[in-house]
Parts: sequence; structure tokens; C-alpha cells
Amino acid sequence: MSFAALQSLLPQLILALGATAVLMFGAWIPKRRLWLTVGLLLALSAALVAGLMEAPLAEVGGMYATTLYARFCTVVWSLTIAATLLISFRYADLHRFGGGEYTSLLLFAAAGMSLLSAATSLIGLFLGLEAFTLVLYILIAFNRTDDRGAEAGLKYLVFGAVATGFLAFGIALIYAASGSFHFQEALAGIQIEGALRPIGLAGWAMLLVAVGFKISLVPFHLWTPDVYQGAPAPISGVLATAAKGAVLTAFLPLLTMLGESGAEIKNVLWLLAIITMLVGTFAALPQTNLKRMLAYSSVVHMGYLLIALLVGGSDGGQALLFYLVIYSFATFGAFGVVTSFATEHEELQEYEDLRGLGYLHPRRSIVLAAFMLSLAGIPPLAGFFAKFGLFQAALRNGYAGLAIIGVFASLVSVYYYLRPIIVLFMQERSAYQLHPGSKSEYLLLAGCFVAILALGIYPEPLLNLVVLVLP
Amino acid sequence: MTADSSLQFPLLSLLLWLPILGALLCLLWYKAPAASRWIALGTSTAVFVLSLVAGLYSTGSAGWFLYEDASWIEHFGIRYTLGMDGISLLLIILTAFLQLVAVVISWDQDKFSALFFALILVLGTGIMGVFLALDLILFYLFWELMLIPMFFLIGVWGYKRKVYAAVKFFLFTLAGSLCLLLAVISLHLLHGEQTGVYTFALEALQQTRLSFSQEMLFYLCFMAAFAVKVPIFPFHSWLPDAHTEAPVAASVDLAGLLLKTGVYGMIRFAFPLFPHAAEKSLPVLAVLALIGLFYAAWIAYLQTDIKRIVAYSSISHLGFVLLGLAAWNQTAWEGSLLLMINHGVTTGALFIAIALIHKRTGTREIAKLGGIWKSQPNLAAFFLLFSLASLGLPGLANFSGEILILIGTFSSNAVWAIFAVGGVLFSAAYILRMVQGTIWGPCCEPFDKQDLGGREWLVLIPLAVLVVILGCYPQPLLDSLREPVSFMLRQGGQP
Amino acid sequence: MAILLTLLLLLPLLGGVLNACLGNRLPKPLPVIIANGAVIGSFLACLGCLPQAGGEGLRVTVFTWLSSGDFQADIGLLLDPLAAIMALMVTGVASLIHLYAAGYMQEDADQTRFFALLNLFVFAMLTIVLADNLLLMFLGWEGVGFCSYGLIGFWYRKTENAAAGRKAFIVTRIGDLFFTIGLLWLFALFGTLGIEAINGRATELDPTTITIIALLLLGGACGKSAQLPLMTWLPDAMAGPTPVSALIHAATMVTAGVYLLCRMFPLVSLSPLAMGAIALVGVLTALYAATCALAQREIKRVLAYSTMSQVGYMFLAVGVGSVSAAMFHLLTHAFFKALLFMAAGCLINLAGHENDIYLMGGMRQRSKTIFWLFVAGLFCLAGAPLTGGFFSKDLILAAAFAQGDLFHLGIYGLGLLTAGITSLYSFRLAYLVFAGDFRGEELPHELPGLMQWPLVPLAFLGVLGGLLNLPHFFGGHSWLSGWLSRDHDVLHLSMNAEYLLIGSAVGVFILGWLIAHLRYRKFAPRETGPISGFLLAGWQFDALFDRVLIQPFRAVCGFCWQGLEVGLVDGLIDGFARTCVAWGQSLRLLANGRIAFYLQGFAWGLLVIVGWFLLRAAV
Amino acid sequence: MIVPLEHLLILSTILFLLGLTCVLVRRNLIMILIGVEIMLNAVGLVLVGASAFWQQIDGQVMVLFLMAMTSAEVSISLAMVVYLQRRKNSIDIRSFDEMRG
Repeated sequence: MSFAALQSLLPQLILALGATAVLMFGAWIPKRRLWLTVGLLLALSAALVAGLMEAPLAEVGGMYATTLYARFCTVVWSLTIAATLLISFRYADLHRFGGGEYTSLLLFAAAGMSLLSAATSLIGLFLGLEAFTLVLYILIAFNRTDDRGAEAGLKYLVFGAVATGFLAFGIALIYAASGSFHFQEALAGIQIEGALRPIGLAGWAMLLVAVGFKISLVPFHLWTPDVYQGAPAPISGVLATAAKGAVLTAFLPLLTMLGESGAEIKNVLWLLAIITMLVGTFAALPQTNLKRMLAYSSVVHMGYLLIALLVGGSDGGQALLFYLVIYSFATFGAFGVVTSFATEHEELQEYEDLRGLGYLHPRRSIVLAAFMLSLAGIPPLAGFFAKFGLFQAALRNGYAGLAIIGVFASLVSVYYYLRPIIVLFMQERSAYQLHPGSKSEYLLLAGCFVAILALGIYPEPLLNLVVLVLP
Repeated sequence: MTADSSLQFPLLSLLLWLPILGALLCLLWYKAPAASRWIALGTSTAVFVLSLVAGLYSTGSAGWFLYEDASWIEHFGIRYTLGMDGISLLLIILTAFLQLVAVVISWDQDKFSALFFALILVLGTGIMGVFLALDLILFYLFWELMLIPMFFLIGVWGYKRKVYAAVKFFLFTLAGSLCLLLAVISLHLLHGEQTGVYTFALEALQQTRLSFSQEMLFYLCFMAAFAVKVPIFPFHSWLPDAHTEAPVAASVDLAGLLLKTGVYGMIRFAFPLFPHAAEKSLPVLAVLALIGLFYAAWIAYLQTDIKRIVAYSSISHLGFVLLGLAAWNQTAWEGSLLLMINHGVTTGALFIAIALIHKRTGTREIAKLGGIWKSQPNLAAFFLLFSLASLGLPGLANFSGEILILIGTFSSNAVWAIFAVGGVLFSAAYILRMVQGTIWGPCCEPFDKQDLGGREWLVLIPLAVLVVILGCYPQPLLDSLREPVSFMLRQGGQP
Repeated sequence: MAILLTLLLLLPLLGGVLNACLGNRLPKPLPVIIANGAVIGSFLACLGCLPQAGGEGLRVTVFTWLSSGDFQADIGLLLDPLAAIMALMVTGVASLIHLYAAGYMQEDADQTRFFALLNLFVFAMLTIVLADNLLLMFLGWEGVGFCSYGLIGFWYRKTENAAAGRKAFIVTRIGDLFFTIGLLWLFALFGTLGIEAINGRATELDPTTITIIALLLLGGACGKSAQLPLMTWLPDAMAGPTPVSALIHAATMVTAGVYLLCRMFPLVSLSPLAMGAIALVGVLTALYAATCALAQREIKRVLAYSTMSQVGYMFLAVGVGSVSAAMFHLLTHAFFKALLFMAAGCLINLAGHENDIYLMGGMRQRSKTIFWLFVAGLFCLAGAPLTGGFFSKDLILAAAFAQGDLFHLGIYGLGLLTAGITSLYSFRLAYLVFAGDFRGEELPHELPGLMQWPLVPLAFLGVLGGLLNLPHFFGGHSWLSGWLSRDHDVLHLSMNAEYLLIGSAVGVFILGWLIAHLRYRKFAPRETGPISGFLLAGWQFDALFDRVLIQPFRAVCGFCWQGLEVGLVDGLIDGFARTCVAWGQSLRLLANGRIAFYLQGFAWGLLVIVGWFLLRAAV
Repeated sequence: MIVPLEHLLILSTILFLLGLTCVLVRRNLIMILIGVEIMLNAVGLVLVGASAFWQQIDGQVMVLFLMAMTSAEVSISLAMVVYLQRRKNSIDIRSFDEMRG
């Protein structure tokens, strides 16, 4: 590996090496807050480097790109992990997390995700995906005093392992069909009519199953609510945002390259998008647990994002990135609110427990309400423009049917997004005073809130950025 | 329209964003309820004054006498375009006035007052934005901006079935709006394909060439949003619940302003953009208007909650307004717009009077009310006055609009007008039943014997004066409407 | 002069508004003084305008009320001879009634409301009279309706009173619907609502249109004037204070319908069919109401039915083409009926707030003055020879007779029959009230002077009213017809016919008196047969309308509410919501927490995708 | 290449499906993990075979990565097995269905 290659992968190196260092030194110096802070700084610096430094090489080792797109993704995932660390300060104290391990695992996840989004070959894709999936196995079950955490960890582990099998098999089949792992050539394998094409398609089928698991498309979504419910809230936040976003961003170029030849695949995606949107929406309706509701909501949003994937090209890509960022702000913020309401024994997630909380903790409740409304796509919150861009792209590229179903789903979805708001503000007070929340939590929530609001009023900067990275 | 709009003082923006500023200030001082209500009062007074100032610019001709245009979201082709003509001027003044009334009448609101007043103010921005926006997406944003504050106002400060009402309101209006959104985007894309210019500007989109079926489809989508808001007959079911459960200020805003945004949307957007489809739809519109007119009146006749009676009366009156639109001529349109304003004032006033009665008696059930005149003659007198205006007594507000609508409609289609005249009878039936059950009859012994207090006088007197003036001398309003309305009618390309 | 004319209209308005807004804050007698002053001022203004009213009349346009497109309606006043004579009557009678009311209401705590409404009523009535366009007239038309509503239900604590007010408002509004449609149609035809313009161009229309419009106007007039079939509200309206009955439900408002028809006579008279309908409605109402009056027990209800009957005569007059006869009867009737009502109010007071005539009797002993005044009124009503009522009624019957054809002769016959019945019930009333001894138990209430002396001028006017339009036969010059420039209304019948008419009129008068004398001189409380019960209930029309109109209406409302609104519309919406949630619930069952089951989801998903690809590959 | 690619693919598919069946059918966590291992080994077989078919080294590189990854996964899985055994005294996946709905 040349120096230039190392330099090109500097952000990922910062994350990975930093993670290793934190893990090692963390064992000796058991200061939780210190390591969280260090991790935070590392993640931020990785984001800074990725954001500001031009990479000398366009592609490293035939596996990872250093395009603007890849750097953009790196920045976003690093920031998500930084945010996770920020929100975990009090939470980690509450549950006596090992600071070094927790931090380093999260940093590893960031490295994995950013590699995944940067992948240009199937090997790179596999490695990046597995890197953060492995980390998440641990993080989900990180709370050792919680049965549910263990159950969630188990569930994620089993499905993750099976999905890994599918992913690997799919990659292997595609390789068998095309003779290359590199996206461009690998796709050529199914583009040419021939004996090997069915093998390639079978590979794609496996791949889709794996992706379906990762971004929880129906019918591969069933684990999602259980895992989100059981995992520590900050980790659920990562699961719902970055972990899914990284997969989507990795597949976006893949599908775009597929072009016309992937009609079969697009058909399947079309079907998956529809059932994901509808099933997710309806399943979310009767939920009475905030985290489970958010899980189903993430399912629905993945359905929307599939529309963007289907549209493909710069239209679809821009819509996807824009949507993803805004969705992440809102969803992560919502999990952030759950985190900040957490007590030593439990997280406040049942609607019953949230009743009338809006008047005891008005600021966090209002912020949560804003996140819900943004997810529902109600202006003047950013979620509106996200959906707007998505549906516009869909209509523009002849996916009117999907757009209409999406609109219908988002209409029904309003009901379950309103329910937490109703519980918080419109029911009799039954809640007791909770922890007032720490400064770091407030900082993060305020950040998400301001972003949601500002992007809802003036989304132009983000749009320009998206256009810049996805010409 | 005007090129040098950048040189103008941004009066419209100020009008629009001042309430938001006020809302922020309210939230900033959320720990001091007194501060928030004074801020709200100050803001809404300033807005009212500004709206009157805007009236000074009025030229009486058809174009925008105030116009602002700025780049906003280039990526989507969305611009920040505002314009004011005679129609929007009147609606803006009405908005500012009713907002002021809403603030004053909610003065002793002590449950989370900061949030309450902030929401009222934000609602004001939403409504005024709808009346001013000339970019379709900007319009849509303001259209939706009305939703959240109203949802909270009903849901948090409402009465028994508040959550049901709030959610129903939210979902109904959103369902309509999403149709509108899809149509707007499609129209925008179609225009872009034809001309290469991707824009949401109203005037540009009017030039889009559409086949008749496209036009009809878009028109129906637009109308879905507006029909829910107005509300037109089968889409009205959210309204009685929302009106009944809302706190008084929200009821005033709902009946006085929100319903008008639907009609405004039709005449400003749906009709000019899709004139052929509109022309085809007029008979259907008229029939729905008439059905709504009678149906709501009949239902109102049996209601036992006086607030619900007034809620249904709103549907009935809006049926009248709609009929005027369907008649599609100068007199009928002016009548419709005038009736909108009249109805805003009278119904708002009625809701206030009902709220005051409710405050004193603790009930709104006809069976439990009665003889208010004995204990509160002044309040009862105001209630009577507003009720009479609502039933269309000549010389009071609603009549002037109704008669113009009838006259205009008669010349377009006599049968519609004859049916509509019948509707007047039923409005008398339910209004008089309400009046009878409330202020006449044996006494219900309210627990609070106090007649009107100072602040209540302050609200009711201007409303009463307006009710009389709008009935006796509505000519200035009609003058302001004349040119814009005739311009729009010509634009519609109708006979 | 324009100022004076404006004042004529505005003074009562000012008085009413002043009392309505500030009345309760003013010291006690002041509201009454304001109200009386306003009306008397208006009367004086009317007198002042009178010289200008002849010929083309006096006109003022105050301001433009509504103007939109081609439509324009002004607040414009026109004082022509017809309006002048009506305005004079309205302000004059109203002044006297206001004075009477000052006495009548002096102990009522709520008298400012009363006087405010009374003043507003006068304003609205004058608006009808003076309006130069139909829309402004409609304003007054509805205005009197509202004031009537407010005054009938003045003692609102009793539910029946308020209900009677509501009934009056709604029933008259049914008539107003026809008026409104007529008004809209006239505008559509002429492009204006100016009364003179419409009348002037009426001949341009084709006969069918004229007939329909005239019938629509008749419908409006029927509502306000309590003619068949919209008459049921008037007897109930007697729930209001007596001055209200005198002013609104006898002298002025109920004659507004007649006035409207006279106003639009040039148009209406172009349609023989409509004219026939008007005459028929008039005479049938007259007969119907007279029979009802025969059986009533409450003194004011007798008078109410008699009013209805007399207004029927006025309609008859219009229907046979004699405006001056109609106006003549309108005037004399206003005088003697106001007199009768106010005297009745005094009698009720004297009987200790008892208005059942079966419980009166011997009232002559309680007050001689009232006895003579009341009897004078009754004589006019019954059409005693040489009283005002005699001349005016005679003129109407003569006009019907003079038409000569069978239809009008039939109408004449019915009119004559009605005259007989009128005489009968008038004297029945007189005997029951005054003959014999007092049958009640209450002690008389004090009768203030203000309640007595305003009756005197009315009595004179009523008795001598005939001089206003004394026909040539009696040596007069038909002054009223001349003033109204309707010389052709003056009949020139043969001497024989005149004798026959007068003779029969006198004959039925005497016959009626005789029957009454025989039957009621001695009080015999046994009028409870089915026929009298039927008549007492106004031919059961209330029950009929309740069956035919109100109950079906309520059923329709109930169906709309419970059936359509709650059942269908809300049901569909709530049903949709429930369905969505139910789907959600069943989807929720999928997430049953079991890893094995979830893994099956994987397998099925894989199967579907692979199957899809295979399918595509196969095709 | 002596063995045709098709045969190899068929074999590895059978192997993969066997592993998958194991995962679907067994209730013991360790058996499920073994099933996953079988699936992954099938993958390795395909990769090596394809590598030989295309005369390329890439597939074999991937196999190495896969093995490394698998070992990491196994270590985490076994740690989880121990953890669960200690918490719940069971590694039967049926005993983990507390969260549902």
C-alpha cells in the first residue's frame, strides 16, 4: 500500500486506528467520559478530514473510492457516530458502560460504514458491511443488566449471521457469473445474455435478501422492532439511521450502474417498495411503544428510499441523499429524546409512561414533536422537502404509481406520528418528573431540531451539497 | 408584474413574519404568562395596523399593488413570491382583525399561555401566507402551516373529544392537501418539459398547455384540497367536530379564516389554472353547494349543542359562497367574497358569544340553557344580533353577500337560485331554535351572574359595529373587489 | 324637504338604536320619552313632507347600498301619494300607540327593550312604505318581521310566547321566499329593482311571466298579511303585549302585504289570473277568519281573527282592481282596529289581567269610557252604517260587484256573507264582554290616563273615517281616490245597484246583530260542540301543518343527521380508520417475537425473489 | 478446470441450502450457528471454483477475507452463547420471545 493510498483512506484510518488505540488504552484507564470525549474528537476529526482534504487517489486498491460522494458519506457517518457518543455521556454512566470498549466499537462502526459507502467492489462492500455488523452485534447487547438487550442482541446476531451467509453467497455467485468483484465488471456479468446470466441473477436475489435484512424491507423486517426495542436507545438510533443509510448509499451506485439491464431487479425492488411502505405503515398504526413505532417508521422510510433507489441516476441519488440526511436527523433526534429520558432501570418508551410529559419537560417534548412531524413530512419541517424531492423525482421518472402509494402511506403514517404528540401534550398528566437531561443531550437535540427546522425553511445549502457530490 | 419590486419596502414580508417573531418572543418568555399575552396583543395589533397600511396602497385596479419576489429554493424552482390585490387585501385585513379579536378574547387563557399565544400567532402567519403566496409551493407550505397550530390548539385546549377532533381535522385536511401537492408537482414537471423552465410560479404555470383530461385530473386534485377546507358537502365531516371541540380563539380562526382559504384557493389557483375543467365542473359544484346548504341546515336544526349548530351553519353558509362561485359572474363572485368576509365576522362573533355563555353557564346544551337575557341582557343582546346576522336579516352582515349571490346566480341559472332561496328559510329555523333555547325561555340560573366585563365589551362592540356596517354599507369592499374579480373572470375565459 | 323626508325615516331608527344601546343606562322615564319623541317627531316630519308628496312625489337617495356588476340598490326614498298616505297613517297610529304603551308598560322592568323594538319597528315599517326599490323594501319587510318576532316573544320567560314569536318569523319567512324569488326574477328581467321602473316597463313582459311574478308577490304578501294558507301565526302572535298587537298585528305590519300589492299594482293588474287569485285568497281568508272569530274565547284572538278577515277584504279590493278601496279600508281598519286592541288592553287590565271573555261580562260598570270607545270600534268593525268601516267595506263589495261576471259575483256573495258573520262575532264580543255581571274573580287594575286618551282620536278617526273617501252617492268627492290619482277606481253604478248594495250591507249588519242579541245577551257557557272546537282551533290548520310539514321536516332532518351524517359519512370515515388499525393489528401478529418464525420470513422472501427471477427467465 | 463450474455450483447450492435448512429447523443456537458456517463454507466453495473458472486470484483473496470474517463472527457468536447461557440458562431460541407485537 502506497502512502498515497493511506492518505486517501485517512479518515477511515483515523477511525479504525483510533478505535484500536481507545480499546487498548481504555483497558488501563477506566475513565468513561474521557474515552467518550476522545472518541467524539476522533470522529469529528475524521469528518473534518474527509470533508476538507482532497484525496490523492480516486480509488484505493480497486476496492474503495475516494470520490466526493464517498467523502460525503464518510462525513455523515462520522458525524452520526460523534452524535451517538455525545448523546451517550449520561446514558453510559447510567448503565456503567465500559467507556473504552463502547467508544472504540462505535468508532469501528463508523469506519465500517464509511468503507461500505465508499466501496467500489463487492469485496469492499462485504468487508465494510461485516465490519459494522459485527460491531453492532456487541453494541446491541451492550447493556449487561437488561434481558431485553440480550434478546435483541441474539435476534440481531442470528439474522445478521444468516444475512451474511446470503450476502456472501450472492457475491460469490455474481463473481462466478462475471469473474470480477469490481462493480463495473461484475455487473457486466448479468448484462450480457448468456448461460451465466441466471447465475448472476441468482446472486442478485441473494444480495437483495441480505440488503432486505440490513435495511429491513418487508418481509425481512420482522426483527427490526424487537431489536430497536431491546437495544440501548443511542444504538437504536445508529441502527435506524447510519447502519441503513450506509447500505443504501453503497447500493445506489450499484443500481445506477445496472441501468436498463436490471429490469428484473427493478421489478423486484418495485414490489418490495410497495409492500414495505404499506405493511410498515399499517403495522406501525397500533404500536404503543415509541421505539417500536420508530422501528416500523424506519421500515416505511426505507420503502420510500427504495423509490429513490429505483429512480436512480442523479435525480434518484440526489433525492436519496437529501432524504436520508433529513430522515437521519429526525430519527436520530427521536432516539436521542428517548435516551435523554432514560433512567437507571428503564428507558421511557411506552406511550403510557409518556402521558402528559409535555408539560413536565416541555423542551424535549416539543423537540420530539418536531421530529415526529418532520418524519410525517409536515411543513415547515425538513421532512416535507425530503418527501417533496422524492416524489418529484419519482413523478419525473415515471414512477407515478409508487409516488401515489407513497403519498397514501405518508397520509396514514401521520396518525402514528401524531400519537406520541397526543400522548405528550393532550392527555392527562400521569408521568412523574424525570431526569432533567444533561447538557450534551440538549446540545445534540438542539442541533437536530435546528437542522430540521432550518432545512425545512431553507434547504438550499443541503441541496447544493447533494448536487455537488452527485453530479 | 412589477420589475422594481426589490426597491419597495417589504411590507408583505413584514406582515407575514411579524407574527412569527411574536411567537418566538412568546416562547422565549414562556415562564411569564402575562408577558406572552401582551406580546401577542402587541404583535397582532401591529399586524392589524400594517394590514390597514397595506390598504392605503390599494389602487382599485386588477393587478398586484404590492408584490415581492425573491429567489428561494433554486434547486426545486421554488421562489418566494407574494402579491396583494383587492381580494387578498380584504382577506388579510379580516385575518388581522380576527387574530386581534382571538388574542383579546383568550386573554385569561392560563393553561400554557405562552404556547397558546405563540400558536395563535403562527396560525396567523399561515393564513396570511395562503392569501399572499403566488408560488404554488410557497402557497402549499403556508397551507400546511395552518395545520400544526390548529391541531395543537384543538388538541391541547379543546373540550371533551378534543383529540378525536384534532386528529380528524389533521388527517382530513392533509388528505386533501397531498392530492394538491401531487398535482402541483405534476403540473410543474409538465410545464418544465414543455418550456424547459421548471417553476412553480402561478402566472407561468397558467401558460402550460394541457389536454382536457390532464386539466380535469389536476383540477380535481386541487379541488380535493380546497373542498376539504371549505368544506364542500361530502368532505365536511371534520368541521363540526373541530369547531365544537376547539377553544374559542381556534373556533374563531377556523370559521372566520380557515374555511375561507379553501374558497380563496379555488378562485386564485384552481379556476385560473384549469379554466376548462372548472367550466365543466360548475354544475357539479353548484349541486354540491346546494346539497351542503340544505343538508347542513337540516342537521343543524336538530343539534343540541349550540356550538355545533353554528358549526353546521358554517357549512351551510359556505354552500352559499360556493354557489356564488359556481354561478360565475361578477355579481355572484363579489357576493361570494363579501359573504366570506361577512361570515368570518358573524360566525367568529357568534363563537365568541357562545364561549362567553359557556363560561357563565358551564354548558352549551340547549336543553340546559335558557333565559340568558334575564341574567345577562347585554351578552344576550349581542348573541341575538349575531344570530340575526347569521340568519341573513337584511341590514346585517350576511344578507348583503347572500343577496348578491342570489342575484348573480339567478341570472346564470334561475333554478339554483330558487333552491338557494329555500335554504334561507332553514337557516332561520335552526338559528331561531338556537336563540330560543339560549336567551329566551325559562332561566337556567348561570353560576356566574356577571354580565359583560370590560374586555368582553372591547371585543364585542367592534364586532357588532362591523356586523352592522357590513350589512348597511359594504360598498367600499365591493369597490375593492370589482376590478380583481372581473379580471379573474376574464382570465377564466368563461362567458 | 329631503332632510325632512330623511328625518321621517331616521328618527325612529335613532330612537330605537339609542334605546337599544344606552337605554338601560339612562334614567327611568327617559327611554320612554325618547321613543315617543322619535315617533311623534317622525309624524310631524311626515306632515311637513305631505305638501310635496302629490303628483310625482318627493325622492331622496341617501347613499348606494349595494352595487356590483349591473346590480345597484340605493338607500332611496320615494314619497308619492300612496306612500304619503300610508306613512301618515303609520306614524300617526304609531304615535298614539306609543303614548298608550307608555302607560301600558310603565311597570315593566324591561321597557327600554320594548320601546327600542317598537321604534325599530316603526323604522322598518316606514322603510317598506318609503322604499323606492324592492331590495330596500325587502329590508324593511324583514325588519318588521324581526321586530314582530322580538315583540311577540317580549315576555320571553314563558316558552309559548317565544315560540309564538318564532312561529311568526318562520311562517312569514315562507312568504318571503316567494317575495325573494320574485325580486330576483324582476331584476333578471329588468336589470333594476326600482319600483317605478318596473311598474313603468311591466307591459313589456309576456303574460305568463307576469302572472308568475304576480303570484310570487302574492305569496310574499300572504305571509306578511297572514292570508291563507300562511295565516296560522297571527292568532298566536297575540302573546305579545297589547300595544304590539295594536300596532303590528292590526294596524301596520299585517297590511304590508296589501301595500306591496298596491305598490306593484301596475304590474300585478296586468294578469287577470293573478288578480283573480288575489281576490280569491282575500275573500276566502276573510270568510275563514270570520268563522274562526266566532268561536274564540280570548278577546285578543277574536280581534286577531277579525284582523285577518279585514285584511282579507283589502286583498279582495286589490284583486278586484280597486287600489283606493284597499287603501281606504286599510286606513279605516288601522284606526278602528288599533282602537279595539288598545281598548281590549284596557279591558284586560280592568278585568284583572284576564283575557277570557267568558270570564268577563259586565265590564261596562268598570269603565264607561272604555265601553263607549270599544263599542265605537266594534261598530266600525261590524260595518254599522255611516261609520268608516261601513263605507270602506261597502266600496270593496261594490267594486267586486261592479265587475259583473260570475266569478266576481260569487266573491261578492262570500264577502257579503263574511260581513254578516263579522257583525255577528262583533256583537257576540260586545255582549259577552259588557252584558250581564262580571263573571271573573279578579279585581280591576288601575288604568292610567295614558292608556285612555290616545283612544279618543282613534275613535273619532274610525267613526268618521268614511269622510276620507265619501262616495258620490253620499254626496262626497272620493277624496282618497283623487289623492291617489285613481279616479277610475271611483265607481259609477246605477242607482238601483247602489241601493241594493247598501241595503244588503245594512241588512247583513242588522241580521248579525240580531242573532248575536238573541244568542249572547244572556251568558250561556255551552259552546263546546265539535264545530265550535274546530273553529276555535282555526279549522285545525295548526295540527294539519304539523302533520304535513313539520313532522316530515323533522324526520328528514333526523335522517340526514343520524342516517347520513352519523351513519354514512362518519361511519365510512371511522370505518376506514378502524379498518386501517385492524390491518395493523393483524400485521402486528406477524411480529410474534419468535426467531424461527422471522427466519421463515427470510425464506419466503427469498423464494419470492428467486421465483420471480425464474419466472422472468422462463418467459 | 477438471470439474465443470455447473457441478460446483450445484454442489455448493446444495450445501448452502443444507445450511439454511439447519438454520430454519434447529432451535439450538449453536446448531443455528453451525448452519451458518455451512452456508459460508458453501460460499467459499463457489469462490474458489469461480476463481479457478475465471483463472483469477481475486476469488481466493475473497475466501481469505471470508475466513477471517467468519472467525470474528464465530468468536462474537460464542461469546453471545456464553452470555445468554449465563443470563437465561438457555440457548434455545424459543425462550427468547419476550418482545413482540
